Amino acid sequence: MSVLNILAVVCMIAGALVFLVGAIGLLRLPDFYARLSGVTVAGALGTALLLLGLLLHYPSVENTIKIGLALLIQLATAAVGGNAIARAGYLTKVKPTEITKFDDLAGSSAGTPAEGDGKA
Amino acid sequence: MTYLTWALRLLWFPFYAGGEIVKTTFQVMWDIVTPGSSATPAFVEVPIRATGDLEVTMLANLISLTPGTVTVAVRRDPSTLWVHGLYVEDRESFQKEIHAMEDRILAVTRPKGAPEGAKSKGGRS
Amino acid sequence: MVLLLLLIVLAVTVASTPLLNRYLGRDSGWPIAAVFLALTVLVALQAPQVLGAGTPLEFSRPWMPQIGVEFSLRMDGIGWLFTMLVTGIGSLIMAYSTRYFPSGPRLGFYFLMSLFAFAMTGLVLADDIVLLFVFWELTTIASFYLIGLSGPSASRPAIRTFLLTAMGGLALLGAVVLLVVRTGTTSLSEILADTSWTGDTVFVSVVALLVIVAVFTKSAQFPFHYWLPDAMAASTPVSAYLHAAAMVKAGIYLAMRFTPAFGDVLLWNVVLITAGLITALMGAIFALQQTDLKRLAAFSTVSQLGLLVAVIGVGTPAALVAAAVHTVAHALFKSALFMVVGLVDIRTGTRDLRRLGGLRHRMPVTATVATLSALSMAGIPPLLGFISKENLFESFLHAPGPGWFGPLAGVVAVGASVFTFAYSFRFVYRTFFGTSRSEEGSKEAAATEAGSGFWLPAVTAAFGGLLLGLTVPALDPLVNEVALNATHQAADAHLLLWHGFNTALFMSMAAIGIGALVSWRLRVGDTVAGRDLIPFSGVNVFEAIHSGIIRLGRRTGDLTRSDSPAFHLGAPTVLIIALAAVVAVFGLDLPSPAGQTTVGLDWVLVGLMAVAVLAATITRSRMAGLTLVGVAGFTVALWLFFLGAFDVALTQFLVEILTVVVAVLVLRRLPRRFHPVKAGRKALTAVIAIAAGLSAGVAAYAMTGRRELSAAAEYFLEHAPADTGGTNVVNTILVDYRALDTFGELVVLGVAGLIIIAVLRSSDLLPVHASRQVVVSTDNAAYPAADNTVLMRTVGRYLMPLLVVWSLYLLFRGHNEPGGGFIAGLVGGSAFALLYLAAPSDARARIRLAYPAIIGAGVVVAAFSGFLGFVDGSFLKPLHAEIPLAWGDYFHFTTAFVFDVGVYLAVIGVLLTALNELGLERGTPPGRSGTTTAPSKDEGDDEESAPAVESDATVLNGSTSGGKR
Amino acid sequence: MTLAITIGIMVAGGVYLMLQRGMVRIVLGLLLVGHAVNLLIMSAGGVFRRDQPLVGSGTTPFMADPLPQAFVLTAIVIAFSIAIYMLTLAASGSDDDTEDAS
Amino acid sequence: MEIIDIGIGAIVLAMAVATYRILIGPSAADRGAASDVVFFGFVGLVAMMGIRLDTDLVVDIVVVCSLIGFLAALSLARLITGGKR
Amino acid sequence: MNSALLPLFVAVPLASAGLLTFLPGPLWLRRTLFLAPSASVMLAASWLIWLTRDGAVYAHNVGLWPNGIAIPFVADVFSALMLWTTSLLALVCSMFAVATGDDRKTFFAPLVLVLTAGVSGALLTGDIFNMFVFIEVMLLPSYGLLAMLGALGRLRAGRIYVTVNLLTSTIFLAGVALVYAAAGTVHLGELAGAAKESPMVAVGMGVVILALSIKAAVVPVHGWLARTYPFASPAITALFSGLHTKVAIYAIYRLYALVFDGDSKFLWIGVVAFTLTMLIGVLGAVGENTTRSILVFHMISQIGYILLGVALFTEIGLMAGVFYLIHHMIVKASLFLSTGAIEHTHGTGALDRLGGIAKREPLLALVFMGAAFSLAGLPPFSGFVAKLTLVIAAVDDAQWTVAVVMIGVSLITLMSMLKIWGGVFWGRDPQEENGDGTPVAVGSNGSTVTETIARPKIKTSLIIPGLILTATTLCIGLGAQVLLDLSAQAAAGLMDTSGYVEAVLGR
Ligand code: NA
Ligand code: NA
Repeated sequence: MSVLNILAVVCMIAGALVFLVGAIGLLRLPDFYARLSGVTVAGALGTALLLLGLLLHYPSVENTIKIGLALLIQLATAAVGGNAIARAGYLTKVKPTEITKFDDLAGSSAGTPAEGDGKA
Repeated sequence: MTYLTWALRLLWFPFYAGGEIVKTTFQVMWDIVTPGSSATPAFVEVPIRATGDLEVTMLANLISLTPGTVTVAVRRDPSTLWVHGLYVEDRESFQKEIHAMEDRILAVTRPKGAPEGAKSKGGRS
Repeated sequence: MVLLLLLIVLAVTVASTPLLNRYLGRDSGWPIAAVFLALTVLVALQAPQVLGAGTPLEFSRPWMPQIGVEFSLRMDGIGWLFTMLVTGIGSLIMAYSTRYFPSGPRLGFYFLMSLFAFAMTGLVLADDIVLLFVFWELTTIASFYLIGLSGPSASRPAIRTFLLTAMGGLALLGAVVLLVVRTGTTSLSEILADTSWTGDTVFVSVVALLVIVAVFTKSAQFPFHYWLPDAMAASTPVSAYLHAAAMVKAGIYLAMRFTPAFGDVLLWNVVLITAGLITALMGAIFALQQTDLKRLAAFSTVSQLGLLVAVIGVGTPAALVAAAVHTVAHALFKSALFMVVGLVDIRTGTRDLRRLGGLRHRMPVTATVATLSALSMAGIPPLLGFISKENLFESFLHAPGPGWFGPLAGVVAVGASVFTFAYSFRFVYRTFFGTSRSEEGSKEAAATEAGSGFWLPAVTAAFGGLLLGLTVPALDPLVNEVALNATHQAADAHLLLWHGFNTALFMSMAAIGIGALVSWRLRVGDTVAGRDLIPFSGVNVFEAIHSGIIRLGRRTGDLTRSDSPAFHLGAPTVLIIALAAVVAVFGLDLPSPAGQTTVGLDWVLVGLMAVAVLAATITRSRMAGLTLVGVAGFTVALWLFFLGAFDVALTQFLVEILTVVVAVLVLRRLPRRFHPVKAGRKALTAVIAIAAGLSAGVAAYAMTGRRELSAAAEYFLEHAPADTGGTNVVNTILVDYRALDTFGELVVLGVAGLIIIAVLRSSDLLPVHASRQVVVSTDNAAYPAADNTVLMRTVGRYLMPLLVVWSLYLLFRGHNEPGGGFIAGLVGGSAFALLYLAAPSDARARIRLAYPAIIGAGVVVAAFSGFLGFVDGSFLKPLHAEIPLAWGDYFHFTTAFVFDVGVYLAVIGVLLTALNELGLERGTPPGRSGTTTAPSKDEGDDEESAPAVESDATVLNGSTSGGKR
Repeated sequence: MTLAITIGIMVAGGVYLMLQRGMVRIVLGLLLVGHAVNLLIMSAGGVFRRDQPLVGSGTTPFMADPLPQAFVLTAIVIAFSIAIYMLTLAASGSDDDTEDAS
Repeated sequence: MEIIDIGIGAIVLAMAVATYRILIGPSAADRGAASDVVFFGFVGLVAMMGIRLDTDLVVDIVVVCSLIGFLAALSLARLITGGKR
Repeated sequence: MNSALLPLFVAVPLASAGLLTFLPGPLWLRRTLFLAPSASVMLAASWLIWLTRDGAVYAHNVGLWPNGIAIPFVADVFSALMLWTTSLLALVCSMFAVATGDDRKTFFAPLVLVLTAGVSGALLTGDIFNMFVFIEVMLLPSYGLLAMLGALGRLRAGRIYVTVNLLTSTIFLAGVALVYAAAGTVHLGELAGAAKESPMVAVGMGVVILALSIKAAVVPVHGWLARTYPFASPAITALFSGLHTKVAIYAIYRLYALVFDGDSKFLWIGVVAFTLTMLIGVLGAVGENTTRSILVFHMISQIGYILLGVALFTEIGLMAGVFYLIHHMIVKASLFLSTGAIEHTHGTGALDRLGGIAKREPLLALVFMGAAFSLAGLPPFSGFVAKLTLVIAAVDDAQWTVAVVMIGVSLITLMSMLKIWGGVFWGRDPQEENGDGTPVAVGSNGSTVTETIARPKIKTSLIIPGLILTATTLCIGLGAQVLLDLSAQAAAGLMDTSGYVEAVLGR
């Protein structure tokens, strides 16, 4: 087993543990909006470490490009997905926890109607 | 000269973003694994200077990628994000953190770097 | 050849009825009668051979050699007798019909009557038992339609008659089959000559009973007698021919025919005699009760047939002689009587005895005919009926069985004859004597004699009876031959009007005397007329059974009359469980496992699956249900990874995602929660589910993994690269070895797209369900779609090219590494899904490609690559070519790749279909406007009214790439 | 053994869902049963050989049977086709409910 | 049993936890968020299987998965809002 | 013949279907593309019957891969007969659809073509997994055809139809998996006799046959058929009745003969199940009140008859079964088409809302009557020969109960046919029954429609398809020896499968 291989396994196990903690966050965090952070923990750092581990295990130029690409895509899509779900939650009036300090979004102005947005 | 520093900023950005992600991840993880919660959540309106689709998207995504914050809504004109923060001490300090991120992003998306006086433009003065 | 000629002439007659009808209308009866008459003469000319020399005419051709059935005909004495009746009486009736009906076309009548004559002739000539059955059924069919011709009110009687006689036919079929299987031949004469089966008491009894049922139904014997009066709904010529002279005689014929086999079977004797005499007595009494002339004649027929059946049951040569004579006598007097009924009916407009009377002055010929026939029927000398009656009495006295049986039979027969005399008298007296019972000036009162064309046939029949009575010894050869054929014993009968004083004569005298007394003094007819002597009628019994069967049928249908898919899915499931249980109970000899199938890590997947499935079953949220089943799907994909099936795992994963994408398009139209289910049903379904799971699990464990690598697998692993040029063995199986499977699969996929479009065109999507209409807060910045979708659109803009490139990459390399047309197509399709999802409005999301055409093109391309294979000798045989590349390498090209392109196109087409058809609000359907308000409208998604593909696949505006917007 | 248990679990869950009310749950149940049968096909090849059948990679004696994999791939696509059609049926007409009352 | 199996076990446990969250909700949005975790878990597991099964073919698969998985999240978000974009 | 051409039975209709999805062309061209494949399949099948009439078996390894590796396409006289009949029905039903205008509905033509291609594939293939695929190819278009055309309840029926069929296909696939697990092959030639030797193969194949029995609507899994078929459009019901359950029946015959080698151990199960099917089906029929639901229940009953041939598994039983199968496909379709013509024209098939049609439509009445009598087994139609040979086969095998049930059932069959006849063709038209001859119709919602509605005349083009089929049943009945010969040859091929095995494996 080479050093890289050991590093790879370490990376992966670390990633898996981060991931698990993020998932546990789904249970422990107080409200939907907070739980989204648990999702991000798993989806960003957790997944990233796992992909990194994979790259360390199979280091090659081709794999570097591919895994780099995969990581970039993963992060970008996870973020957009998180945003989409957060927004969906807010639109459907998912109650924030009572300890929420304030909500600037409530009653916020939607701005000038943009093209393609119909009559809203 | 500008382009050289831009290239450097560009190369450094992933490390900056990675660092932010790691930092905030550990903050949230700590909160998860320890009993109780130190959360002080709030929805914060954050006026931003980023204008192009790419800039807005990068900023919003970076916010979403760092655990503890998530972009909930976007407005293009005037450019504004509404962000849910898990650890919000007060509105201004939170906006400042976001603007710090925005600076890093504008420094990458604009060869000339982020414009000075970030807070003066869109802040709730 | 005479026999064949007979049938051919009759068939030609049937075929020519449309032509005759067109030119002659009701007068078609004349030429037909002429043909029948000619045939009668032809048959009569055969008498020297058939009756004189005793040599039957025969004809035979193979028909269904596989089961030994032949088209064979045979005319012996019995056959000759009945053929004469069919053609002779037929000739009279056809002539009579020309005046019975008002002028006008009579196609149905003449067609069916000639068809009947054809069938009846075939029946009595058939020497193949199957052929006999065929003609037997044909007569039933002809009768059915002839009754039905009389209009709507006749339809029920026709159906009743048909069903009852068909039942008899089926009994006959049973007998036929038993005999054919037992004797190994279908030849009637061989079967009857074969003694091997007549010794087997059980067998012979069963066959005899079946034949008896056939005889009884056809010849209207108790307890099946009631159909005959019912059938009087038919027109009078039909009744005269079918229900008096010919068809009902089919039963008599059959009984005579089978006498060689059953004549000395006691069961046969007893049942025939008993039922026959009961029928005779009962029919006579009922006849006496009637006020309708035609019903009187019908019951009289029942009664006379009873006598015939009973005497055949006696089974001696003398009895058969009697039967033969009475058959002839009855045919003549009964057809004449029916014709009289028709004459009276047509001339007076009624058949009601209570309104008729005194017609002898105004209709003298008819009266004469009626009197002659009635005298024959009543058994008065010197008519033929007298002679036959004498012979009947004589035969009954010698009936087999215990000593008292014969005399008792004789007494009952005399009793029946007493009533016969009475109703015959009543028939004639009440119609033709006395004075008219109708008011002056009514049609009845003013009726006059019909033209000679109308009454001549009746006169012929009636005088025939007289003539034959006077010259009765002429019948000797006939009746002796019949008796010989029927009993295989010589009868040596000498028919005479005067036999001297003997028992039979006394019986006759007693019958006539008492009959006269009863008629004259007691006016029994009027006394018993209209009374219900039996508390139920055959028709009622029939209808009760009929509706009982229908009720039972309804109940049977109710067993499965459920529109719940669960019900129809449950039945097969339970059946499978039962199969598993049976196998488990009986056990299987299982080989030992061929290897270690369990790896420790597998257990995590088991756990994950258990959690996902359990959660999926208990949740009531539709969204949770969908995602939890999705989790199970992911777990399956992971399993596939664990099992070394990367292509499959990837496919499974992609399909899972796309299923979610499509399902969401649908789920948003439905309530948020599943329909509630009662606890009892939950428990029941849980029990079934657990049993099913147990069966599947045990089967999977016990019945797999117990052999080494299959020969085919070894072949694939060893030869795939050499055979196909590909190293990804799974892919080579898909596009090379088993390309046909894949072709089918791609068609299935493509068709799914087409039917989605077709069904939605025909039915419209659900409006978004009321309880589904999510309350969305609109008063904040998260609401506007255009601004808030900017993130996904921006990311999508960069992802799109990647998806396209990656999809092509996967397409090209599939042959060697995971990938291939299907996976590539899914990735490519995902690009469109992304476009759809990230669009700020439905209008922007619409993809303007003619996706049905893409599907079709996929199929055509795949088929085309298949056709290319014929160059090398087989459909879908991949062709290979090494294409030199600029940099000196070679690109290995194979038509399997073209095939893969076809797959790719179909997949893309289907995904586009799903997104566009399910994902977009369609134009409000006509007739439903205003009832639905899709929330997307409220939310500002502007609606374009022109759908992308409106007409059926004729629009191909594929120039606009979705990626450009 | 593990695969058999998985199959059992999926069939049980699938059958349960399939026998409930409403087209969507029936579809989900049928999907689960379909997946289970796909795993059964994999199992039929003998799951003690788990190397993927790519000639040149892995060691031939441990390569999995490729034929069931091809079967499953075909079956997945067919099931997917029917699934999206069934979902269309669920969304057509008046409701996805399949019964008048539970 | 290899060391990496610990990681695999952890991820599967995480997926199971997320599955539980899908079940209990309470909001549709919670379910959507939790399904995201399941999906990420899948990608992570595929990566780990690459080491476990000793093949780098999983790299391509990971790329495809991250490309496509996005669709599920966006779709579910649409479902949460009842189709509102 | 070059047996490499066998796949064309599948490929040509599919290619034509593909073209029809996007070919703009004029209507006549599209109709040609629609009708020509079935017609040519029928011609080719006739030729195939001619070639195989003496027991020859033609086999081709698709793609020319080695024996046992390739998917074989096999044609013997049995499959050739089935091909001929299915293509005849496809052609005739397509003609009917052209007459009703159904063929102009979205994708109707390509869907029907795919359906027939699937049928041909399932009939020709010598590989059970491939059979699964082609059964799906046959089913998918059917799912659409059922739900896109037809009566009010068609969507609900469509749901039952698709879910039951999917479950059944899944069960089929599970059986295939078990067979492969036990035998290591799905190739019918290699599987010959396997179930007789290996109980594991027998169980797997048993599951397959059970799935096919569900598809064939054998009691007790017949309910779905009665709740779905009546809701399709008449042409589609006719097509389905002729094709779908019959392919399943064909497969049961083929698989039991090949893989079980006619093992007598299990025959009693079939005897019991199929006898019940005859009985329950006919009782269900007689209890119904619309033309099509009566006919559909009959189908179930007749499926019992047909399958008894294989349950007897004697030379004469198989011959009778094959003969019955061919006869039934033709007759049933004819009945559906002739009642369908009424339904299409008068808008209802309810017995109490029709009447007196025989007088107004004598030709149609003749067409219906011939087929109805044939169905009930009356001479001189093919149904008589079918019933006779089957009863002989049952008696020959000493299956007394079966024989008695068969005969009894045929009486109830006649009874229900007469129910239709009396309700629709004879009797009074309820539209004319309102007193003084002012026709009054009852609207679908029960309200009385006041305007006079004259019964329209049924188009001849709607009658001709049924006429063709009724004429065929008459011809088959009169010239029974031809089909009996072919059926006997088919039976011989099923009794002794060595010819088949030799053709697909070269040994
Ligand atoms: Na975040
Ligand atoms: Na009626």
